[in-house]
Formats: sequence, structure tokens, C-alpha cells
Amino acid sequence: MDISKAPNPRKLELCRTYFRTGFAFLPFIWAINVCWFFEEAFRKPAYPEQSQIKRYVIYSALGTLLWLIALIGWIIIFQTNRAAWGATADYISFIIPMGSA
Amino acid sequence: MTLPEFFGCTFIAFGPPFALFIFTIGHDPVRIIILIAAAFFWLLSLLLSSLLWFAVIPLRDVLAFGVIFSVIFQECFRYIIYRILRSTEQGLHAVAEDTRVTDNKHILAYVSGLGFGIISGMFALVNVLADMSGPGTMGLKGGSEFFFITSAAQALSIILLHTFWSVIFFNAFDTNNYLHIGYVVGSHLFVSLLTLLNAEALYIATLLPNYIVTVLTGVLAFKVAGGTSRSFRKFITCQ
Amino acid sequence: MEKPINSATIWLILLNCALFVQGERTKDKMYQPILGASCFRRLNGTHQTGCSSAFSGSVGVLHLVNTKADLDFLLDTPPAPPYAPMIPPHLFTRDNLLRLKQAGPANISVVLLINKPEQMTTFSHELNCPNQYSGLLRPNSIETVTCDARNPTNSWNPWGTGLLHEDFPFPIYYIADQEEIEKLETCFKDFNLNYTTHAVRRLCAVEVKSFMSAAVNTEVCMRRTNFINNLSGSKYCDPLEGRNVFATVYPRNSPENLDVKKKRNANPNEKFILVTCRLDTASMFDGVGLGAMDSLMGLAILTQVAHFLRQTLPPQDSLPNPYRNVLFVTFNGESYDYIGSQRFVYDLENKAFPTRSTQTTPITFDNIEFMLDIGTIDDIANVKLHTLKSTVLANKLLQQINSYAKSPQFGFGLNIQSDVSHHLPPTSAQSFLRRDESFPALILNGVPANKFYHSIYDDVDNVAFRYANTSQDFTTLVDVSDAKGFQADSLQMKVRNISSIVAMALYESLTSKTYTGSKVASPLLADEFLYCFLQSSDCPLFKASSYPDSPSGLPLPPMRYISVLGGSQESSGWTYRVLGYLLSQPQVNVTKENCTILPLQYFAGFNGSGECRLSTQNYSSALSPAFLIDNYDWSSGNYSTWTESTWTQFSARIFLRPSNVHQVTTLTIGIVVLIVSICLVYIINSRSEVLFEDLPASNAA
Amino acid sequence: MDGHVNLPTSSSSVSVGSPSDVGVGSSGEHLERPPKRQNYGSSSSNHQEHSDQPDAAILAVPNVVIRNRLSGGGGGDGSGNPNQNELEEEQGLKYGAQHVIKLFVPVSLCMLVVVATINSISFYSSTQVYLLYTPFHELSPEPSVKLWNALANSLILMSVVVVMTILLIVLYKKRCYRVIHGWLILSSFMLLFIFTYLYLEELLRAYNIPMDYPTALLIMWNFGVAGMMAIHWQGPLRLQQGYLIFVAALMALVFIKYLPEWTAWAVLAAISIWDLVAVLSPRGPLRILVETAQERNEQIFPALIYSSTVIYTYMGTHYTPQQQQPTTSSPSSSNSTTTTRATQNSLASPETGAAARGGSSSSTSGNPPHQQLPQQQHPQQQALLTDDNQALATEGMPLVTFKTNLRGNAEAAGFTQEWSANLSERVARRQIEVQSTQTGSGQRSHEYRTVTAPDNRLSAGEGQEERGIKLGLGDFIFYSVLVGKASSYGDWTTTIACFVAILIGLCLTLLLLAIWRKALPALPISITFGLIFCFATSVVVKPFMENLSAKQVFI
Repeated sequence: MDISKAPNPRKLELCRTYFRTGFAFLPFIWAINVCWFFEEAFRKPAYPEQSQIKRYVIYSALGTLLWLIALIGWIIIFQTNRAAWGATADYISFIIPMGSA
Repeated sequence: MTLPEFFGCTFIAFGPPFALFIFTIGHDPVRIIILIAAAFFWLLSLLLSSLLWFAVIPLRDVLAFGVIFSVIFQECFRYIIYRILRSTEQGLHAVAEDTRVTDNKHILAYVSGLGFGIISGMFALVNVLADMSGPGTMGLKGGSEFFFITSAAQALSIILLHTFWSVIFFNAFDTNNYLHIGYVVGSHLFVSLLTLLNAEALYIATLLPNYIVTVLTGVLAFKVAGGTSRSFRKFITCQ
Repeated sequence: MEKPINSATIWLILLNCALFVQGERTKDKMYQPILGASCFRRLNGTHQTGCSSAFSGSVGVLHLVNTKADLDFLLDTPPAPPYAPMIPPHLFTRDNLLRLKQAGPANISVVLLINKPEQMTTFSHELNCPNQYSGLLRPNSIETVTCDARNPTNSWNPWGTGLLHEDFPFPIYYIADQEEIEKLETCFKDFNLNYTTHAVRRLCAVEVKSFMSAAVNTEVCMRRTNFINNLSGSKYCDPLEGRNVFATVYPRNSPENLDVKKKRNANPNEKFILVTCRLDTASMFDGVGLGAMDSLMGLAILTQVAHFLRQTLPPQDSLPNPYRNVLFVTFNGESYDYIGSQRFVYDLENKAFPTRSTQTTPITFDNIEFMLDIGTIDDIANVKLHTLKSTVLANKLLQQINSYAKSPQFGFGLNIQSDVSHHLPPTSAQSFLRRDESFPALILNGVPANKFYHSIYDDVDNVAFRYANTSQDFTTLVDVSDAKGFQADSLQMKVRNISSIVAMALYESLTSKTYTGSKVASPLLADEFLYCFLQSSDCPLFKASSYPDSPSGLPLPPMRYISVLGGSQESSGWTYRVLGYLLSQPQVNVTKENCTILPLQYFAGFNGSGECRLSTQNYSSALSPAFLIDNYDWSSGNYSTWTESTWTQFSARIFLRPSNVHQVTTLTIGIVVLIVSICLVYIINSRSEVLFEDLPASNAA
Repeated sequence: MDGHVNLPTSSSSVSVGSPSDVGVGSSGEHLERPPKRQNYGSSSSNHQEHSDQPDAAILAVPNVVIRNRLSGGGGGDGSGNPNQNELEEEQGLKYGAQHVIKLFVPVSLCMLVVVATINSISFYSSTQVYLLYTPFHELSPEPSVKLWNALANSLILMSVVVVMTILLIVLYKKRCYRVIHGWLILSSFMLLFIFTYLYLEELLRAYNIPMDYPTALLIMWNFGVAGMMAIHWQGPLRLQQGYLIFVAALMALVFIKYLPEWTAWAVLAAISIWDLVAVLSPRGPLRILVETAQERNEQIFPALIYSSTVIYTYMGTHYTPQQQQPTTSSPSSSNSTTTTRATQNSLASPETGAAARGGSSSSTSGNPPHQQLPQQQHPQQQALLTDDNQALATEGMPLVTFKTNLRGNAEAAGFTQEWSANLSERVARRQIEVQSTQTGSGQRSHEYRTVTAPDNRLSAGEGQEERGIKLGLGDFIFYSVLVGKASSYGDWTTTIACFVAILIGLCLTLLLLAIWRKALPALPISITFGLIFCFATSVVVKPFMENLSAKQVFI
């Protein structure tokens, strides 16, 4: 939907819902939230709900960042140590590569 | 993997058309539609010519035959497009109040020409490009090292030529300038038949004339489109 | 599509044509396929062996290696790596290959073995001690006691390089066909000579695709294959698996109690003389390798012996001990740590042989009187009888054998020496001795003379076999004086002699009467047998031993590599039929209609007329026990753990590889054109009003 | 003046709705309810409008803009002055162009995804497993056998489609919304999770990239949930569009993989024929649904229809200030419409998807996932349509923007006018007919009004993202199936030919809609063109081009 057309309370509600949903291991939702409400939070002339939206957006951004770092870190660790971990690595492998340890 | 070769040739052949599209077509839906419509008509012409080639079994190996007829068909379809677009403009005249139509015609010509060019370039090159992305290059069973790059260059010249041709062609019919019409058809035939020499890998003999023709046609199109040496000088000297 | 299309069928035609490509694509002018056989990857409990290409195929510049110098050139100063050396057999040596391996995929990405055997003297890539890590093991060691790897000259395969057990980072592709080799060489000569300018030229290169799914070792790939999360069921490797073929001279008359719940019990009265040999062979390349000398000789002799005994022995009840019988077993997968015999022993221990489905009582070790194992008979004139310890039995049999070998009546003129030591040949008997060193196993084995052991060159020529193609009856024994026109030194005669000797000795030990007849094994049978297994499955013997008018085999020799489940089990299948035919008794009064349920079986017979016979042959599984035992310790080395990796395709094609210079120039030109055109168009478009002065700005292009 | 303007706008907008829905229904025959729903809301509003239109007309007499807007809706005033019909024609067509492009882009994207996948992941180009609905596997080499296999298969599939449609009609008549909801959730869940999961797996496998379950599951979970929210609830428009395109591509891939060779082609042909029948035949299934829909005030769901615009109720509230004015001028119209609209959307939006997806999962409940796929697309057969929310948007749209837009879209006019010129009188005649039958029966003509023309007119107003055009995912899917199938033969010229042909077909469909004012299915023209060019190219053109390019001859 075109958020800029929505009434302010509605915006806040949406932003909050997205923010809360994000806690269910849904960093992507947070990312969406950030992109979606960035304009609202920082570019629009101030309105009562904006401060809250801003807060949610910032938190979502932080959450996304943390998740991103954690995920990338984990992927690096896994890919580098997969061969070394042997069976355990295989058991948590979604795709086991062909033709290599 | 010779992906470099692949991208290189792709850029050579389709870089300029791409740029043209981005800056002069992309922003305007109608132009895009005309472009695609032109492409569609070129497809029709190709279909007809290959049907002919297909039906005349004895002459299948005589490419010149197929080439000549496909050129003729293409020019016919160019004319058909011309008629359609012009009638569009009449319709516009009836409605639209501003004088857009009058100068539109060059744009329409240019757009449809580009459509012709791009699709013909694609059809000529796309499979070659696809084969290029493998690990190998041309030459195992004969064939020059420059097969791909020359193909790309030829395709580019054809694309540009089609654009210029359309501009000249449309204008010629507007002004009943049969000389120009003759020139378009003639040069098209000349270029296409010239490329027959590529089979013998006489690339200089084909590319050079082709690009000369391209430049000439470009200049002619430039004049037709209302450019003059004076305006060109102004353009260069950035006044 | 060359034919004109009529409108009625246009749709069909259209749909058809949509499916296949017509006309020549540029691709077809760039690439040329090369036919050959690829080396592939096998894994055991601890290692991976063989070769694999890169995931999307390995590409290397062709380089013809005629001398060691060429190789040095490639390894020391490669102008435009990676390369794909084309190596003739005589340079395909261990140190050369290891040097190539060390050079790494960056320099050597493919190795082509081209079939130019002129200067080749030896070509065996088996270990010096075949099955070095299995069989009769030295106490608390994983190495076999029966062979000393540190002393190759005294080993069982003195010429072995052991490359079969190396792991190569590049694919090795064997090109047998001279035309293909011609293609490669011309391509090399046309484009790759003058090495100095290699870096800046387009070069003739080869791409080999033989990517292997499995890796590391059997444990890993089996774990991954049987992995519960393996949703798509992708296989990484399959255990080597085949079928042993066994048959008895006399039909067994000890029916099994059919009650499935009851425990199976052996029949203590039954006594068997176990005559065994090995069924399979091995080689480095997929589908090539006949194992003519290294294993087919033994099989031929066993078949002859079986045939001879079947023809000469009196009815079982007239024997001094009417419960005695001869059990012929051909073990499969012996080349890979005795898969067949290990499984056989395992089954005997568990009273699982033969299976319940045969409806006969299981056999235990107590039923086995002694075992005569026919190993590799490289040189018929120089055969030894190996035993671990000197026993009465062994001496008695040796004496019997020699009595016939030397007897003037038959004039075989052979002398079988005895060898009593731990220096046992790598044959199936080791699996039995390993379980119990006192097991009465006698091994008939030739002195190693096979320079092509387990290789693609152990073929017809290696055994100097020439098919006589006398379409005479090979199902009957012939008189000793009747050579059927074979030279005395011909392979057929040699096989006839040795097998007659063995057969007579067995005859004597069974009947405890000396063999007085004048009939000996038929050289014709040997001729036909070898022809079938060395040259063409479409042969009289196979025809005779299959169902009448059943489709004849391919004009190729049967594959004798054990392969995997679902792989071609040609050799075991044919052996099954042949043994069944030669060891069965005709049932004259049974019609074809009633001759359907085993053991009754209908054979075409020599003249193809068809005859019903009472057969005794059967299969037993040759899958290593390691794959039956739950959570088996793969590195323990108790049982064979060989698996074969799965692959999607073997393919090779040659083409021209553009030089990097060329590629980079093309790319840069392209990019420059792109950028320039973008700038140009932008400028023209933005200032078009200046350029096309008499046009309003808005629409100028 | 604004007031006046607004009033007509609102009315016009409403009227817009109706044709649009028609459009929907038209190509969307299989898509059971969603179309009807929408038709529903819109057409109902239509009635109301009619009552208002007179005064609307009166208020708006001097204003051309108003006229053509109104004409967009009911012929009521249009009948007044036929020549103005031409005007509205032209202006209506002017803005067609943007919307054509707005459809080109997503359709091309969808095809791109499919073609790229086909060419990079061999999994999707090879068929070993077959759908439950294609019992004949075309294994014999005989072309004739293959042919009847294919025909039989496609027959079965089509009958499934019909059955599903009927089933849904029944369910809808019985108001079994619960069931439909269940279907919706289930099937969208399956699509977004299971098939995406398979896709991810094959993708990674194709490039032999190792990945661990935690990461994979996290990705799947995020992707799926975000998709559910975007499609069924609320999310950024771009995100929703992206998800819809991806879902369509996924479905197309499934068809390409699990349909036997010739069956795929047969099904394409059959579907487009069925499309034609269901839309144009007087007793087409769509029709029945439309009528039932009209008895209830219901509206199409946003799910499963690609929309180039925003489709949410909340804007209505946003506009309240401006709405005041219209209400004052003519309370009955704008008030009623807006309110109803709001309510409709709120309840409808979830259901639409349900209807669409519902058909599928219901029938196939209990089948393995890939077998369920086939069905899922039937419901999604939707054609062009606009949502009446545009009405909302149009309300309070200042006249100025409209005028500027006129200038802005000059070329648009330039392009489309040609057609209007050729067809003007014919259209005029049509119009007259329509108006003459402006009575109860006249409604029909309303319902079957096309979307584009009015829609475009609206689009003249504010930014493009505001108002737009919708295309059913079904069309996406089958276009992509066609192109993907063509590309699976490894010949790019064929692929390109199909692509161009389909786009042109789409153009024509839109034009015809704009000109005929009669609901047209979106599949037939494009698919026919596509099929013709696919086979013609691969049989006739390809050899020719290959000979040429092998010799480097350029024409």
C-alpha cells in the first residue's frame, strides 16, 4: 500500500505491528519496516506519531543489523569449518556439496 | 569460461542501442510500445522471408536468394509501419491540439527504426552469444578468431543502419523523395549481400564498407531529421 | 523437415520440429566430442581413490607427450597453464603421474591416456600386494602377512604401480580409438605447436566432465547418502555389490524345513569339496579391462573342471561316501578386498548360505572337507600349490595332481610344486584362512608373470588367445590324443591340460579311485569360453547355455568389473548360465512345458534345439558384510568397505581456448563502446535542440 | 467548481470499477469469485451512480473532463452527445500507454525469472514426475499417440478447472467463506513455503553451494512470512508486486516441470480457448458468478492479482477532508459509495485470495504438493481490472493535475488515437446501442465495460502509483509457461519471438478493451500469437537464421 496516503495513526499502528512481528525471528520484516517507514520517520514534516515511528524504525534497523551480522558470522563460521566438523556439519546441512569434504 | 568474450561482444553489439533506448525511448510508454510493435512487424517480415526460403527447397543453400527476399520483405513491412504510424498521426491531428504530430514523425520513424534494428540484431546474434558463453571460441573447424567480435560489430552496424533507414524512409515517403527510398532499399541490399563475404572471413572487405555506408546513411538521416552542418558546428562548439 | 509440409499434418510436424534442433548452431562449429573411458572415484573406509573433474568440467590445453622431456617442459615452464598432457602408456608411470599430481590443477587440469602401446612393457596399476590391507593379516597389524610390499620383486604383482589406489585432483581420460587419437593429435599439431607464443594464442584445449559426487571416504558418503534429511534422495556413493555364482556337481538332497520360524540347521552328513575362483577383475577406467590373465584363466579352469567332473563322475550314491559333493563357487568383487569370499564366510558363519529361498539346508564350515582355490594362473607351465601349513591332505592332493600332471598316458608334462609358507597369493582362500588359519585351504596359483595385472591391457593379446571358431560340439569331453587341431602351446590346450589335471585329482579324491579314462577336458570348450569372455557375448557357448531363442548378447565381451547394485552384472549372469548348463543333468523325459520351476531349467543346448536339465547353480550375494552390520566401524579393516561414487556424466570435447589477451581486449572494447555510446547519446539527446534546430526540443531523438 | 468536479469524478470512478471488474471476470473465468466480487462492489455502486448521474451531468455540463469521465461509467450522459464519445475515446486511450507499460514490466520480469531458471537449473527443464491430472505421459515415440495423450491430458486438466469453478460457485452461493479462507491460507502457505523451499534447494544444488539448515530455515521463514503479510495483509506495494511476480514464476516453473511435453502446449491452447468461452458466452460461468456477486456488495481481493496500484481501503479515510465537499454537493453518491467501499475492502481483501487459491487446494487436498499446483493456478486466472479504490483516489483530485497530465501524455494520445480514428464511428455506434439499452437490461453492457478506458482516464490524475491496472496471476503464469517452454529448447530466437508476440498480444487486448468497451480475456490473443510464433520460429525461422548466422550474413 502507499503508506504516505495512510492516516498517521494507521501508520503508527502498521509500523508497530511490523516491529513486533519482527521479534519472531523475522529480521526481514524489520528490514521492510525500515525501508517502508524511513520516509515517514525522517523525511516528513513532524506529526505527533512520528517520534514513535522514528523509534520503531531505528530499533528495527538495529535489529536488522544485528541479525545480519549474526547471520553472516554464522555462515562464515559454518562454511569454513564444515569439513572439520564432519558428521555434525552434515546433520545440520541443508545442501551437502557434491564431491568435496 | 570465456564470459569476458560474451560480455564484450554483448556490449559492442547492444551497448549503443541500449543507450539509445534508455535515453530516448525508456521514459515514454508510447515509444516503447511503438518499438515493440516495430519489432513485431520485423518478426512478421522475417517469418515471411524464411517461409519463402523454406518453401523453395532447391534454393535453400543459396543464401543470396533468401537474403534478397528478406530485404525486400523488410522494406515492405517498413512501409506498412509507415502507413500505420502516419494514419495514427492523422488521427492525432483530428484530436490533439498541439503541433506535436508534425515533428513527431521523425521520432516515430526513429523509434520504429530502432525497433527494427534491435530485433534484427538480436535475431542475428543472440544464439551466437549464447554459444559464446562456453569455454571455447571459434576456429576448431575453421573460422577466424575474430568471428565473434566481427559478428557483434556487424550486428551493431545493422542496428544503427535500420534506425537511420527508417528515418530516411519515412521522410522520403512524406516528401515523395524517391531517390531516398531507392537509396534505403539499395543500401540495405548492398549491405546484406556484402555480408555474404563474411563466409570467407574477408572481414575487412565487409566491415569497412558496411561502416562507411552506416556513416553515410547516418549523415543523410541527420540531414533529413533537420540537422545541418551549421547546427552540427554549433553542437560541437557547444554554443 | 527437409520434406515439404502438407497442411493436414502441419501441427504434428510443428510440434515435432519444436523438439529437435535443425540447422547448425555455432556451437557445433566450436566443439568436437571425444569418445573415451574415464577414470572414476572409489572410496574405502579411510580414503578416496581415483579421479574427478571440476564441478563444471576441467579444461586444459592439449599437449602431446612423447618423451619425458615434454613432460618436464610442462611441469617446469608451462607457457599457458592449465594443460592436458596426452600421455602414452609407457610414460604413464607412477612417478610421472605423481609429479603431475603435485603440479596441481592450476598447471595440470586433465590427463589423457592415449592408446599407443608400442613402447609399453608393463602396465599394471594395482598395488604390489593386491588386497594388501585385507586377507590374512599379520598379528596386530592392518597389513597382510602374505606379501611384503617393501620387497616388490617378491610380491604378487612386481610390476604394480599402485596408481589404482591414488587420488588424483584431475580427471584421467583413456582414449582407445585411433580415430579419436588422430583428432586430438591433429588439433594439437594445428594449433599448439610453437610453444613460445602460447600465452597470446588461441590453443586447442580439451574439456573433460567426470564430476564425482562422493568424497573423503566410505563412511562420509554412506552417511550422507543414508542421511535422514536427504530429502531429494540424492545418492553420493553405492557400495560395490555383485553376485557370487555357485553350483554343485550333484544336486543337493538335503531339503530345508520350510518353517520360516525354525532356526536353520546344517546337515552334518553333507561333505563338500569347495572349488573356488574369482569372477571379477579391476581396472582404472570405466568399462574397460577384461582381466584376461589375472582372473579369467581361473574361471576358465574352474568351468572346465566342473564340466569334466560332471561328465565323468558316477552317480552320487555310488560314491564311497554318498554325501560327498563338490561345491563350485566363483567369488565376485575379490579385487576389492575379497568382497565375495568375505561375504561367503560371513554367511557360512551365520548359516545364511545358501539362502532360505533355495530350500536347501545351510552349509557350515564343518560341511567343508577342503577348499581348492584356483588363483591367478599366469603361466600354466609354472603353477604352485600353496598351503599355509604342510598337511596330510595337502600332500595327498599334490601327489595326486602330480601323478596326473606327469603321467605319460596323458602327456601333460607339467610339474606342480608345493609352497608351504605364509607367502600366500592374494586369493579368496585368504578370507577363510583369516577366520581360521587351520582351515584346509589349498591354493593353486601361478608364479606372477602378468605385466598387465588389473589393467586395460590385460586382454586377448596378453594371453595370446586366437579363436579357432571350430563350430564343433564343445559339450563333450575329448580323447586325450585328439587336440582338435589346436597347437600344443595354444592357450586352449594349456587350459585343457591344467584343468584336466585338477579335475582328475578331484575325481580321485572323490571316488578314491584313480581316473583311468582317456577323456580329458575339451579344448573346444576352452576355446568357446575364452571367446565369449574375451571377444563377444554373442557366442555359441552363451547361446547354448541360455533359454532357446533368447536375445543373444552384445558383440562385446561381458563387463567383469563388480560394479554396484543395478550395475551391469553381465559376467555373473553369464557365468550363472554357463555353470548351470555345464553342471546340469539332462532330463530327457521332461517336456518344455513342465520344465519351468527350478531346479528344472530349459537350455538351448549346443544345437539350440532346447533340452530340459536338472540344474544346481545359484547366486549368492556379494555385498561386503560391512554394509550389513549396524554401525560398523569403517576404519576397522575387518571387511571390505569399497564404494563407488555416483556421477552424472562422462564426456570430453575439444575446442579452441581463446588467449587471455584476446578475451580482455574484447571485453575492454565492449565496455569502451558501451560507455562512449552512453555519453554520446546522452549529450546528443540533451542538446538535440541545437542539433536538429528546426525541431522543438521535446521530441528530438 | 472543485465540488462539481469531485462529484463527477467519484461517480466516474465508480463506473470505472464496474467495467474493470468485468474485465477481471472476463479473463478470470476460472478465478471464480474474485472477479465477481469486485464486479460486484463496483456495479452496485454503478446503480447508485445512475441515480446520481443526471445531477452529476447537470453540475458538470460545461466541463469536458466531467463528460468523458461520466461516459466512462454509464452511457447516461454519453448518449446525450455522441460526438463527445469520440472525445472520451481519445482521451481515454491517451493514458492507455502507461498502463500497457505497467503490465509489460512485471510480465517481462516474470518471464525473465522463468527463462533464467529454466536455463540455469536443469531440474526444471527435465520431467520425470508427472501431475496427477496428466495420467498419459507421452512415453511412446509415436507422434500420433503423443498427440492424443496430450489432448486427453489437457482435457482432464480443463475439466478439473471447470469443476473447480462450479464448486466455487456453489460454495460462494452458500457463503462458505470459512472454507474459502482455509483454502486461501493453505494454498498460499504452500506456495510461499514449500515450493519456494524446493526452488531454493534446486538453486543451491545446481551450483553445488553448501548451506546449513538454520540459515535455510531462517531464510524460508522470513521470506514466507513477509510474503504472507505483503500479499494477504499490508505491505509496501513494490514488495507485494515482487512476491506476486515470484509466485507466478514459481507456478509457471512447476507447470513446465511437471507437464509432459506436448500436454503443456495443448493446455496452453485449451486454457486460452476456455478463457474465450467463459468470458464471451452469454452463459459463461463467470456470468453466473457475476450475478450472484451482484446480490452482495463484495469486492475483489488484492491477493493473486498483480496490481500496478495501491488497493487499500484506508485511503478513503485519508481523503475525508476532500470528501466533505462532494458529499455536500451530492451526499447520496459519494457517501454511500465510499462507505460501502471501505467495508467491502476490509472484509473482502482476505477473501479474494481465498477464492482464488481456494479452488485449487480444495480439490487437491491430500495430494503431494507438486500435484496440487495445477489447480492453484486456475483460480488465479484473472484478467485486467481496476479496483474501485481508484474512485477514492480520484475524489478530490484537482482538475489542474488532470490538465497538465493531458499535456504530459501527449504521445499517449498520439499513439492510441490512430485506433480511435479508425474505429471512432464504429465505437460511436456501439455507444449509442449501449445508451439505447440504458435500462435494467442495460446493466449488462455496464458490467461488461472494459477497464482500461475509464481506468486510464483516472490515471490521468495523480502519480501513476496511485491508480493502475491489474492483471491476474493466471495470465502471468501462462505467458511465462509459454516463454519458458520455448526457451527450454535452447534456442533464444524462439524465446525472443514468443516474448515479443506475447507483449504485442497484450497490447492488442488492452486496445480492444479500450475500444470495444467489452470485457475481453487476456489470454487468447497473446497465447495464440505466442504459440504461432513459437512454432513458426522454431520450425521455419530458426533454420534460416542459423544458416545466416553461421555464415555471418546479416539481413
